[in-house]
Amino acid sequence: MTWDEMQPLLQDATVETLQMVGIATLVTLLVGLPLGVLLVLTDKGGLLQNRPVNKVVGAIVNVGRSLPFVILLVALIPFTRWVVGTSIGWQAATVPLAIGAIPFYARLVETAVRGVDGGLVEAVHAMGGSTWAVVRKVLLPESLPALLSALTTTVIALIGYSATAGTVGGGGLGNLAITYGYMRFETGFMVVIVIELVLLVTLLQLVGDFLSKRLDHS
Amino acid sequence: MTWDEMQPLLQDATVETLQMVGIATLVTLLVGLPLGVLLVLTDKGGLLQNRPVNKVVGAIVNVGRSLPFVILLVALIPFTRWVVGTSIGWQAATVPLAIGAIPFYARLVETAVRGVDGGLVEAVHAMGGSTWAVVRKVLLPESLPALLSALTTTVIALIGYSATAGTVGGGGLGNLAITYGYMRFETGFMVVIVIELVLLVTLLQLVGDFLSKRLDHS
Amino acid sequence: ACSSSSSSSSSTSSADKPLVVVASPTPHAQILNYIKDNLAAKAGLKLTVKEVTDYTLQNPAVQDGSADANYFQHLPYLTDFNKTHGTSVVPVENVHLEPLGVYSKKVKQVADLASGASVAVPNDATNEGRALKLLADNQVITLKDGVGTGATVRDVTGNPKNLKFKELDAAQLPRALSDVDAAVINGNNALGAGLKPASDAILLEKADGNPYANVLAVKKGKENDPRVQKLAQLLHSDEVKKYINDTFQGSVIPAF
Amino acid sequence: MITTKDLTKVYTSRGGRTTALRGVDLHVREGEVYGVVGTSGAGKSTLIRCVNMLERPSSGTVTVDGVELTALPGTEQRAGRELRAARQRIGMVFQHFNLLASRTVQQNVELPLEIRGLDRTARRRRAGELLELVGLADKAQSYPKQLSGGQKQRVGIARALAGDPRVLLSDEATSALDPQTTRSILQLLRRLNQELGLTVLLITHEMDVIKSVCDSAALMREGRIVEAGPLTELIATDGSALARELFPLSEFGAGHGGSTVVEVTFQGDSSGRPFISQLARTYQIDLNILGAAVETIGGRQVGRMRVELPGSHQDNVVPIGYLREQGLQVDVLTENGTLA
Amino acid sequence: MITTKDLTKVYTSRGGRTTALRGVDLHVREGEVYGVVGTSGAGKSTLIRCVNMLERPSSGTVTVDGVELTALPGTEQRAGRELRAARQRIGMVFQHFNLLASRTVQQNVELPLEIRGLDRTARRRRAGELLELVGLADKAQSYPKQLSGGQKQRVGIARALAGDPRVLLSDEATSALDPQTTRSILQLLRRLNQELGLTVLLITHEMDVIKSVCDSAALMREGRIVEAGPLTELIATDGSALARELFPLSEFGAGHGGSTVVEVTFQGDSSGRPFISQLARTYQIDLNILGAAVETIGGRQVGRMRVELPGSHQDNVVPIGYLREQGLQVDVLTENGTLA
Ligand SMILES: Nc1ncnc2c1ncn2[C@@H]1O[C@H](COP(=O)(O)OP(=O)(O)OP(=O)(O)O)[C@@H](O)[C@H]1O
Ligand SMILES: Nc1ncnc2c1ncn2[C@@H]1O[C@H](COP(=O)(O)OP(=O)(O)OP(=O)(O)O)[C@@H](O)[C@H]1O
Ligand SMILES: [Mg+2]
Ligand SMILES: [Mg+2]
Repeated sequence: MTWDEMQPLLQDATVETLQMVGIATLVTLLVGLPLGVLLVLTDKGGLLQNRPVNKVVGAIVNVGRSLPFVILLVALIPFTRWVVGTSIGWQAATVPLAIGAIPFYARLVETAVRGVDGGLVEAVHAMGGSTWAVVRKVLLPESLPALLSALTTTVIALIGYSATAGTVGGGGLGNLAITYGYMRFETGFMVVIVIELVLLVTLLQLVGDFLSKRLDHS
Repeated sequence: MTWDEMQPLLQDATVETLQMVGIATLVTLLVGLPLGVLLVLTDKGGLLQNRPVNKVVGAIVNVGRSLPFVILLVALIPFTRWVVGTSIGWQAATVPLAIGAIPFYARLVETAVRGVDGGLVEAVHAMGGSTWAVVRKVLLPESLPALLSALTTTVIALIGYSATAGTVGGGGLGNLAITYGYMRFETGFMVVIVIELVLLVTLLQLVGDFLSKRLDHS
Repeated sequence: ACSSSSSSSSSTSSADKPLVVVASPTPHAQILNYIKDNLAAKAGLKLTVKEVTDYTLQNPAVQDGSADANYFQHLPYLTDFNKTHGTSVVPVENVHLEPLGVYSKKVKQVADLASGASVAVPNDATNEGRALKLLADNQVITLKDGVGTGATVRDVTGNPKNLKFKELDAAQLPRALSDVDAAVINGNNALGAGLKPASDAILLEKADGNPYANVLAVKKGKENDPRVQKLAQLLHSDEVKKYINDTFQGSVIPAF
Repeated sequence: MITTKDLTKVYTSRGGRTTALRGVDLHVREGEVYGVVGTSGAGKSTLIRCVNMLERPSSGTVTVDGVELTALPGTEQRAGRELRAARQRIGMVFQHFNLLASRTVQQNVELPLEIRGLDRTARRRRAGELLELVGLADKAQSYPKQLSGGQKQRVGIARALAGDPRVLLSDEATSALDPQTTRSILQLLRRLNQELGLTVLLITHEMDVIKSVCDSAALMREGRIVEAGPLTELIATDGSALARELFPLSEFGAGHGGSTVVEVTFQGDSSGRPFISQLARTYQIDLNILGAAVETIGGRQVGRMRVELPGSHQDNVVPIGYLREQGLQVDVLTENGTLA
Repeated sequence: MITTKDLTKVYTSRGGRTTALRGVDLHVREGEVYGVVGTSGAGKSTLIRCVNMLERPSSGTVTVDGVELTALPGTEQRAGRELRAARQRIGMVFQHFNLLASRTVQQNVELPLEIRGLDRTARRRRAGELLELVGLADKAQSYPKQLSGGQKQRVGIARALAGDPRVLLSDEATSALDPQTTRSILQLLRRLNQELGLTVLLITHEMDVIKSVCDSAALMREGRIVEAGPLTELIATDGSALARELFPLSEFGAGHGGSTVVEVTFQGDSSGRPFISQLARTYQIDLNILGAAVETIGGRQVGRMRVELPGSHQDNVVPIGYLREQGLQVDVLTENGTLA
């Protein structure tokens, strides 16, 4: 394949990847963050200790993490259709992507939030702060650098996952690499895409690391 | 499909999954752990500050994380053949599984090790301890609970990845769910496998959490 | 996205809307894209091609209106799918056939396979059954009576050579060729990997009377949508036949 | 203001149970500065943490400002609304600062005000005032990790005072501070105590802190309060371990051979009289003051003095008798300096 | 044993530079216990951290035990072999303990011995001894989080001593300890100092610590040493800020109306003489001791005494002259108690 033939494909795929990953990241953040915090709060010894809720949320998160992505994708078709109105295309791909990434991020959030010094939680308690105040003033801001690192990890994992978006016609770079490089044996094209992917991921990692360190005052 | 037909398939697949994931986990631990520690040590302000090494290792880790799994699998065929003598079967699947999981675990290790209080590193320095002593006496033992959590996360991710092992005839539960439950529409069978997967993952998570808390004296 | 699903379900008012076709990337989408780029404008057809690698999703997409037509499957698979899923997707026209072949780096003909030799077959539902049927038709193995297109290696009842079957991803088969004694490979994958079906295969599917021709399919009731008809005509045009023959050189053959 | 009744606290952990409090009755009056001292591990921190329910007592009651906190709903992890309201009137300074690393010094001080829902300008003003008070106005925009230990502790103090509490709990707030800073912090506490009636319960290891700001004090040992009361009373108590701690004489010299060394303790009533010079004049002897710790507490002189009298114990029976007549407590030491 | 020459240290961070040390010349002799005091933020911790190179000085030299540490290869993050060897002879107690949460108390104490490569039995024995010394033998198998603040600090002290160091650096090691534990730790340090010639450089805010164990002391202010020397010399120095800190008289009473209050300072040479009683007998006056802080340091009595003489200043010119003749420093206070 010549460069002229490649270029429009690459361009479209890049845009698709960014769209899919961008939207899925947003959803992951909005859902995974509270879920992760909830896992910490409801755990034994947590501020909202609640074994049943903890077990149920934990189980849901584990289901999300253990299912092969394709199975998840199929299982979600009715839901996907309800949300985005179609079961194919990049819009449809964002739904399983987000659903797959949410539990992943939630576990990372859990680890990050657990890392916050208990003394700080006590300090807010001593001031008469509510659980909500503890979450907002201590748990989230104090773990922010770690939360950001976790988000970087998740976004990069999403880029990896998004290769599977081709299954539902989602397109994107990963899918392009698979259809051309893997199924059509266009090795040169595959190498180009891989390089682009690596650059993208490296850039993300650099930005994530920079922000994370920038926010870290400890 | 009847239960009698299912049973041997399930049994084989379970053994295959455990073999693949077990060996891949071992390799991931052996390679990912030092790699993650190296990332921390060679970072700016680290004990072995070395920008070039840090950048190179970081880049390799990112490559590993950003490639679609199938591409990684194809790219690794010569290496796989060299290591296990064949490019098909569950043995062959462990190689890309481990190679895919190593960078993932390495990044989690990096985050965990960064969480160790700098004061403790100083304490060992003040005792005249070498960098190696710092790693062995402080960084690893102090982050052990977090390292273990990270390993749990990685093993569970590996179980998810291992569904892709079917590509090279690796078998395993995930692949069984895809080929029978998904492609041949044996929904009942798929549900059974999904339940088994969820149980497996939940068990792993429970054991991982228990050990991690057990080891946490802070 | 919501508008596309509602519009495609009311076929009459949508004559000037683009026709959305989901297709597997090779060779289906390639053929469609050739039409889209070279023939569609002339015929007054607006065509949107969506490449979907996972064929289990393509019939549901047509059924629920996410797409107007699909082009990826052969008739046995479609019939089977409608039966198990209660869908009502119907074939419009046969388009092409991808002849399956047995390849080997070790032997010159199937009969030379040693006892206990390893044979790789595709692991997906449409191709695995077809690969086994090819072997069964050539008396290498025997299959359980009445298994349809969905046969798997577990349905092998007679295996005189005691062949060891390895189920692999279809695209992985050419790559694994040196690790097995023989592999059953789809035409398009063989070609992509530089194998020439006509000369390299030690056993090849026959074209005539082959039920595995890939079809253009739509939801029942849309067969007469003028846009569908236009596409069907274009698929059967001489240009397309020439394109298929030139591009795929025997690994994909026109079935019209 | 703060009353605990029969407070006990048992920690259970793998490996066993530790009883940190074994029936503590504490009574701190309104507007009082109350010091708690005791050996390491005596249960001081546990006691103070029970006062604002950071640690739920195993049994017993805690009443602060008329509210029985132990009766309020909530767990250790999750306080009910009433307990939270009560806590807003209790400031706390932690032994290990517990400053938020993600916030600047000023934002740390503003935290309790945010929790109370004050608006930005009011918060900023109040934080500014307090940082001025603790001498850290120039560090307002620094992050905790850029501060020295003492500076961190001062931020903690400012934060505890930000919410205008009625009660201040302080766990070794001045341990990491130099005497000068300690003094200024104590003066600040004293002033707030006098002007606003702030009640202060503080833990300290520094007897100087007790002497200079506390009205009352308690001595803890192995989970119990073994001595407690107003300072003046404690000092007047015979054999008070606290009084001995407050005026330690262990470093005092032992005198020369052939002389008698006595330790004179005066407890706020007799030292107005110039007994040393009277003794010298009456018996025409040369007294040598080996060591002395005399201070004026609450307008009365209290303290101890180690005095060397020439001649043997026998020779000094009369002068010693004279001192005892004056109402002074006199202990005769042996030659090697310990109590006979 | 420890010598620093023109040591400076500048911290640079976002938001600016902080100069923590501005040319510090410190000289600690072998076998000496040397105290550093100073206000919060004066640079004490920075100084002590520069001594074992935990903080690389911006300029200047540090020599410990004859080795110029600043000349040894290595960075702040990575010490060369020689520096590591030198550090094994320097124990350090941290202000914030820095105990490993993953290790039991005993394993924490064993850590420096592991680094030195001692075998298990030797380590265990030595750790046991040290825990006995600091009174924590029963907590050997506990984890740091189960300890009180003071207990943690004692583990830190045991750990610092485990490797038989020649030099001990201590950053407020006793700040979190009660006086009794402090005393026992200080006695331990003193003993190690006398028996093994251990050199100790300690930071403290407690003047009592300086008085009871230090041979020499330095006062830091804003990154500089403003006063330093042997304690006895410091005390004899007129207007010494350190001496004033060591013997503060601010709490002493002011006397009654119609009398004269004088402050007598004796500096280790004159107090062997019973001047108070001599004064009383010679001039037949009744002296009232309002306050006194007299101690025996290094075998000499030193301190201050606030004495009330009957009558006006005029009336007391002769007695005051007598005291001055004895070599005592006498300051006459006005009626309200401040220096005239
Ligand atoms: N890592 C750092 N970055 C920037 N400034 C610092 C850092 N560490 C200390 N400082 C500043 O250097 C000065 C000296 O700090 P240092 O810790 O030596 O004080 P200190 O005398 O030990 O005080 P304290 O008695 O409160 O412990 C302080 O003004 C402090 O804010
Ligand atoms: N979380 C805990 N789990 C188990 N035991 C504990 C815990 N916290 C404290 N203890 C134990 O309870 C006792 C009292 O501890 P506390 O912290 O109240 O002592 P303290 O008087 O404040 O001592 P210090 O002066 O050293 O700070 C100690 O023996 C300590 O080991
Ligand atoms: Mg305490
Ligand atoms: Mg300090």
